[in-house]
Amino acid sequence: MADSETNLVTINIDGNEHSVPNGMNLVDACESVGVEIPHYCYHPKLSVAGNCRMCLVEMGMPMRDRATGEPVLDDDGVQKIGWMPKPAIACASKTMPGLHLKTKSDLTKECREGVMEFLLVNHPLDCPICDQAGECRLQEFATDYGRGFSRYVEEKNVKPKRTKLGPRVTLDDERCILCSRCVRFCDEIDENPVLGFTERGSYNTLTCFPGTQLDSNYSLNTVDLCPVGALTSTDFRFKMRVWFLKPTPSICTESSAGVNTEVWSREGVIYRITPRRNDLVNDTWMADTGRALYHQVEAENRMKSFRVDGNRASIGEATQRVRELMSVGPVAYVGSGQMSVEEQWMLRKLAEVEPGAVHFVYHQGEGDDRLISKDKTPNLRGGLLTGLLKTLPETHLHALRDQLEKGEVKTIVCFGEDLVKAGIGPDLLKKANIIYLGSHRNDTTDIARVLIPTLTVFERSGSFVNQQFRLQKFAQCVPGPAGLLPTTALLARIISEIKGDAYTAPSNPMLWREMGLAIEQFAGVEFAKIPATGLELDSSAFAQLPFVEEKGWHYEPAAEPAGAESSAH
Amino acid sequence: MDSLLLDIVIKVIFALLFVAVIMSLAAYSVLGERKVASWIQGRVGPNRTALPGISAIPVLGPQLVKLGIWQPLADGVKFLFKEDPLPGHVNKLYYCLAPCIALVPALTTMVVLPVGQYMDGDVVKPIILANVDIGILFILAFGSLGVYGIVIGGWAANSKYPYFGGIRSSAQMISYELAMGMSILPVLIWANGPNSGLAGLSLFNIVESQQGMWLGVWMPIPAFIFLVSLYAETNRLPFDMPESETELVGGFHTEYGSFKFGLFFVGEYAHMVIGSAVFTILFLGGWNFLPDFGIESLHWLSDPWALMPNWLGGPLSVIYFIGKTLFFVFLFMWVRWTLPRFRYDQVMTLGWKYLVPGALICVVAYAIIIGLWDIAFAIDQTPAIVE
Amino acid sequence: MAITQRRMIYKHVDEEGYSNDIECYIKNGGYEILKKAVQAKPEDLRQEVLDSGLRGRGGAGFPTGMKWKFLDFKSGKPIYLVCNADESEPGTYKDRQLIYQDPHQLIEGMMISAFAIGAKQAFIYIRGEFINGARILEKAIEEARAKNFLGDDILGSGYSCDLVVHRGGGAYICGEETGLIESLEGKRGYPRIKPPYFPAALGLYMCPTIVNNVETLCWVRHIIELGGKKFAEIGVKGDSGTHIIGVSGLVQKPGYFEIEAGAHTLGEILYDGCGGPLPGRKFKAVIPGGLSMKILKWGERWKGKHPNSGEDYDWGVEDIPLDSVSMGLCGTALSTGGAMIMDDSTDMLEAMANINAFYAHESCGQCTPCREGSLWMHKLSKRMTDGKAREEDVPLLLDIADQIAGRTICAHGEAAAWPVQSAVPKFKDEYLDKIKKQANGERYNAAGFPLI
Amino acid sequence: MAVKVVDRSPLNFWEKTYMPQVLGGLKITLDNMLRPKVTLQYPEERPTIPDNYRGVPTLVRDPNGREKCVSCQLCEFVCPPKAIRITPGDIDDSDENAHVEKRPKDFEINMLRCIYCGMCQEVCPEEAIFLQDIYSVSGYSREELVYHKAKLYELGGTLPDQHYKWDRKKEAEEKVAAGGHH
Repeated sequence: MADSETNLVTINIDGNEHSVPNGMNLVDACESVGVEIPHYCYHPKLSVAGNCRMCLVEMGMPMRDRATGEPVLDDDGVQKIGWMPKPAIACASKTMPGLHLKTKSDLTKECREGVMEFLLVNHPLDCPICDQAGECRLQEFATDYGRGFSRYVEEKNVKPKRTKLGPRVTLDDERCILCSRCVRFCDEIDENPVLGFTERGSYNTLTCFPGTQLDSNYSLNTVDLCPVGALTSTDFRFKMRVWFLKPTPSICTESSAGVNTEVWSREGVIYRITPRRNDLVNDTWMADTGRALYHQVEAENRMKSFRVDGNRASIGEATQRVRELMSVGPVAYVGSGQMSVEEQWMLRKLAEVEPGAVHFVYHQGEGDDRLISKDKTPNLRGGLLTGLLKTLPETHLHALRDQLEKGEVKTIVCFGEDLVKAGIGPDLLKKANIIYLGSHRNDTTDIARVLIPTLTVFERSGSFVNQQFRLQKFAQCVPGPAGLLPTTALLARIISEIKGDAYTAPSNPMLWREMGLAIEQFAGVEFAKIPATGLELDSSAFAQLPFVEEKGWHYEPAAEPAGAESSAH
Repeated sequence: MDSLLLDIVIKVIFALLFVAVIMSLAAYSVLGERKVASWIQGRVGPNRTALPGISAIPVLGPQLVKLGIWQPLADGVKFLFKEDPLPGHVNKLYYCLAPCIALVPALTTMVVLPVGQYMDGDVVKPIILANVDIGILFILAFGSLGVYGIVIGGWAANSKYPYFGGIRSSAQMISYELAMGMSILPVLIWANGPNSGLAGLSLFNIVESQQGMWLGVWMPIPAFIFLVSLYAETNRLPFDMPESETELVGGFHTEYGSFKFGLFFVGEYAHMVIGSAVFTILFLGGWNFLPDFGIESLHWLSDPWALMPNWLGGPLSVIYFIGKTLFFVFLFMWVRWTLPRFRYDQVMTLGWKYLVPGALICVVAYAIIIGLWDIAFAIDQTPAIVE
Repeated sequence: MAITQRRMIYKHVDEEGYSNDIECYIKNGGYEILKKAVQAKPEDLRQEVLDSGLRGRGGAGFPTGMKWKFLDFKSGKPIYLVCNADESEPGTYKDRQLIYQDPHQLIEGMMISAFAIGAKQAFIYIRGEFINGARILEKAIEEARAKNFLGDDILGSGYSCDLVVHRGGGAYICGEETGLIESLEGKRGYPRIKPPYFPAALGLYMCPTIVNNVETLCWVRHIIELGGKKFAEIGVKGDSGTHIIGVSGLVQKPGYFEIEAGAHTLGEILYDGCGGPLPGRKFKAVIPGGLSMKILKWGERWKGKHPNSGEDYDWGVEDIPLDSVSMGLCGTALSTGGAMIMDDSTDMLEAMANINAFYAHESCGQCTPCREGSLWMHKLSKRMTDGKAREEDVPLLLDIADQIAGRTICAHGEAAAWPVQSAVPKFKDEYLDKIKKQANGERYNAAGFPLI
Repeated sequence: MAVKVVDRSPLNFWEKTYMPQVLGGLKITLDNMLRPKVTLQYPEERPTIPDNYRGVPTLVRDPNGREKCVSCQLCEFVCPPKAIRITPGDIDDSDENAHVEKRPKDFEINMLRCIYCGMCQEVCPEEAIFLQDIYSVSGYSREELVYHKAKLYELGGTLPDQHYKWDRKKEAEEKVAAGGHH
């Protein structure tokens, strides 16, 4: 791969010379220089099937005399181009020096019109009810490359509709254009070959093999792959037309894999989450479980108001109470891997103003060796980088429990962690004043003295550091509930309350300027300039730490996993 | 005493009857105005107001509704029951007084208005409340009081537009008062002329004097001047300077509402009715049926009422008179929806530069003509004064 | 004039007293060539085949020696030999006769070929419907294995190659070599895209593979027997050897004839060999080499200069010599030699509708043009035969065919398009006439009979 | 540019009096007054509304009583004043129209916002929304003037066209279910 990236070759597309990597797929190569070659079956992450025939173009190579190998020149002394007699599919071809392409010739146009017409003859007129409408390649290419009218007057084929392929995927066979992307995904990526075609010719029908169903945790990727509306997400089905939805780049918080996502919302309501391509993290894939995370925004146990001693309070009253409680006695902090790097940095600043030990909970669960890692928080490494943690935390807060039992801690400031679940019994917890900042209610919030509601990942912006020590930004997708502030602003307010100085809400770029100066690994990082694909940070300082993550897609653990060791606790 | 009392009672009843007739004529003129306006504009006009009970009568009821017969009733009731606002910034006394002043003169003038005739033996007598000798002067005097209502109303409202309306009104009315008064002089000369055999300014006499020929025919120019002045006096288009809603919102009555406005409104129409009646009397031979050209054998043509018994002749003469009057009321409306409003300077020009000199010339001319007439057909006869 | 047959491949076909067991074959000189061949060098054998100029007999007519030359010997992966016995082209039945009557000729040819290309495993992919053929072959293989003509250490040469029979599921597309390979691998019979999946490099199980027709593999035996150069002298330049012409359809005596390439014209075969048209009828059209070839119409003429002889020619349908070169000059191909004859009682619209029905049914459904186009053509021509045609359907049909040919992974696209592409211009008047008459409510062509 | 000379000849005597013009005017108004009236007695008599009139947008059913709207939300998208709001929903499998799969759970048109431009009708791929002949919209509250699905169907009624796209689809499905395709 490396040398193909450095080896540039010149190819000629429609008379223009372009420099592209050698051996690159022609569809990708053309796209990289801004020439669109329409395609259905081709997908950069899947094997080439070459069956849709949409990417037919005219190809030619400079002519050479067969016997002598000398270039054949035309009357003007220019090397003749030996055009192939038939159009060829671009997706099954690679770039090579001197390749000539015609993507706008009459023959190419005629081929595309022909293929579009064929694809449409048995495609139902379902656009008004089809969830794909608006992001449907068939619609797009029909307008861009189609003939504009149909000559088809026969009856259309009838195939099964509303087939439940699995718990999350619904299939409409009539809309299927048999590109086989989903089949190839299941075979090659998911390695769970359950999809296949039955019947023959135009009656081909996509089905699961007998006795199987499409129930893999990656099944919804087939929906993303489907260029038409044949495979639809049962969750998103008929919820909203996509042209109303606004995509916002975000990061999946399901695990430390840091899957790049797009969150699709309309008027402050999230309707679906799809993967965002990042070839260094998740390619174009995402787990189904991560797609359901947006339900937490509207969850029933969401906290929406500030509370002091169980009563509703204003933010001013709450911060005042926080100051009072923090001055009672020794303070302990329970940070979280759910916090963004910026929030962790603010926590560190708070811990400097009002000194106290910072504890983390190591959330470990099942990984699938793909895009779900064993660490169930998105930003544990952020805690290490910001200096909140010196070493990997434990799965339970034993140290804090011991301190509580000894009465060495009077106040706990907890950031979204359920302390009861983390191994501290409710009775013990009641000995301390608990200040809880979090988005949802749990057992700890019942005990807490001060409740400060925070925003979910969809409602705030910031950055996470994933298992590869890759710093990735997420943007605010929807506005949070009225009156709620980002955690960075809340912490700044508490700090100024304690210090007694004027409060200003910190911005992320501002915090990054501070962090860039204070933290070695962050030196030179500007928030606005963190690339969409993330920024790999220097992880050498933590190379020896036994992280629990195991090998997954695009991830190789640097040190031995700590799974066995830590689960002994 | 009994006969006096009886006389008084009869007069009171008669007066009430008069008021009722004039007022309902005024009210129905409003309806007439709306209907005529509609018809001229290709519309239908008010045809919705229904009176419970009567409107349920088959055929007739709906027909009446269609004619809008009940509309004035509804309007009146509405005026009565609407809230009567009294703006805080007005001069309250004059503000309240003005509408009364506007209406009262119109009603007062009817006292001297003969509306028909009846036979008292062989003597023809007018149907009139008060057959005073100076009837026409009385009418002129009282009629010109109407301007006070407008001026006071406009001034008392203490607001720009009514004030303008009032000022304009006073100027206009004074201007046309002159032409009006002078345009009548030939009539009076004629009526008291030697050949009429009558004397005095009684309106009855003026009517009687027109049995040979209606004066409008003899004297078209004074009749025209009188008519034009009448329009100006009643503030009707094309002389509605005091109201001119496009310029002055509503003119003098901008600040008025409810019943007070109603009074102004009815006053205007009462003026119109009275004015029409006066014109009929002065120039159109009153209740005289048709001119008899002074031929004795054709006298029945001018005065058929005298040949009939009183119970028939009297009412018929009244009805005929009202008919003529109503025609002029209609003319008012017809002209209103035909001619556009004059500019204010045009109003003044017309009044002072054409009508007043014209009227003066007429006075002189007719004085000479009638004088010459007298000399030519000198009839040595003492004019009889009808009591 | 009688037809001069030159029976080489079919030497023992229909021979009195010849049976398909190994004893009979050996008695007639069988497996002698194999014995000779395993002593030779494989490169020499391949050169012989290349020299012979043998064209593949599966229909496409690609030179066999060339195909073998392309084989990737350097990859280190095992090489496979596959015999394509999926003879499902309508009108073609030459291989069946070979398998049924002379299976050992095939086995001998295959073993020589396998030795020549160094294959350690050979397959016979036989059409699912040929149940008896599969049994005969299996029996023959057992017999040959018992005599060590295949299996381990063949005839003591140290060369081992096993041969198995694989029965197909009965799909036309599995006669396409990459479709066949997929099917042989146990998958759905989808032809593969070329590039990159040339069987000579990435064939069966992604290993170098040679797929040859039954007849072609039989010819290898004869080429080795005769020597490549000598073999090349048989027939005409560019098409050596003999051809089996299998005539079916509306002639008096349908049957097959093995003739030297170019030795006879089509007319000679039809009139002299098959006895001419049925009484009172006239020939109308012929599809010369299996259903997928372009149709020829009686009354057409072709003129030009023949590349072999250098002479001018002026041929009607009867005058075309039966060799690949001449057929190519007439815009069609000899292909498998299964000629289908239609006479004036045939309703050409029905015939075309029937052809379209076949291809619509047999399309694998992988590539869009063939999948949708073949069914569209089927539905359209079905509607035309139902009397609901419009005049614009005729050019539409041609246009659909034009949109298919040359734009698919395998040759099925061409196969489906060519009959229409050739028939529509040639019989357009007949189609339009029928459409018009049907629109007027007349019954068209009482002599014709419905085919679908 | 051609100069047009306007005739400004002095007025003669009669013209100066304006009387002929005044009398002419009176004649015109009198003629008008006597002409037959064409006024429509509005609430009882209604004008004939032309077919292409753009009144209140309504939803229609097909002659079989099926809701034509499939909640594709194109009208919501195209509506310039954003007066339309659709809540999409699916059709239960037990419904006889289950083959249509989708219909609006609610369909709101805010008549206070609607500008009667007719773009919803133009954009509708299912011919389900029509601006019909209703032109007098009134109500006592804002909420009342947000028309919901039931009201819109009540106003819209049935569209008697012969567009049985979905019925034909259902027939084809049933045919295939009964006989298979090949």
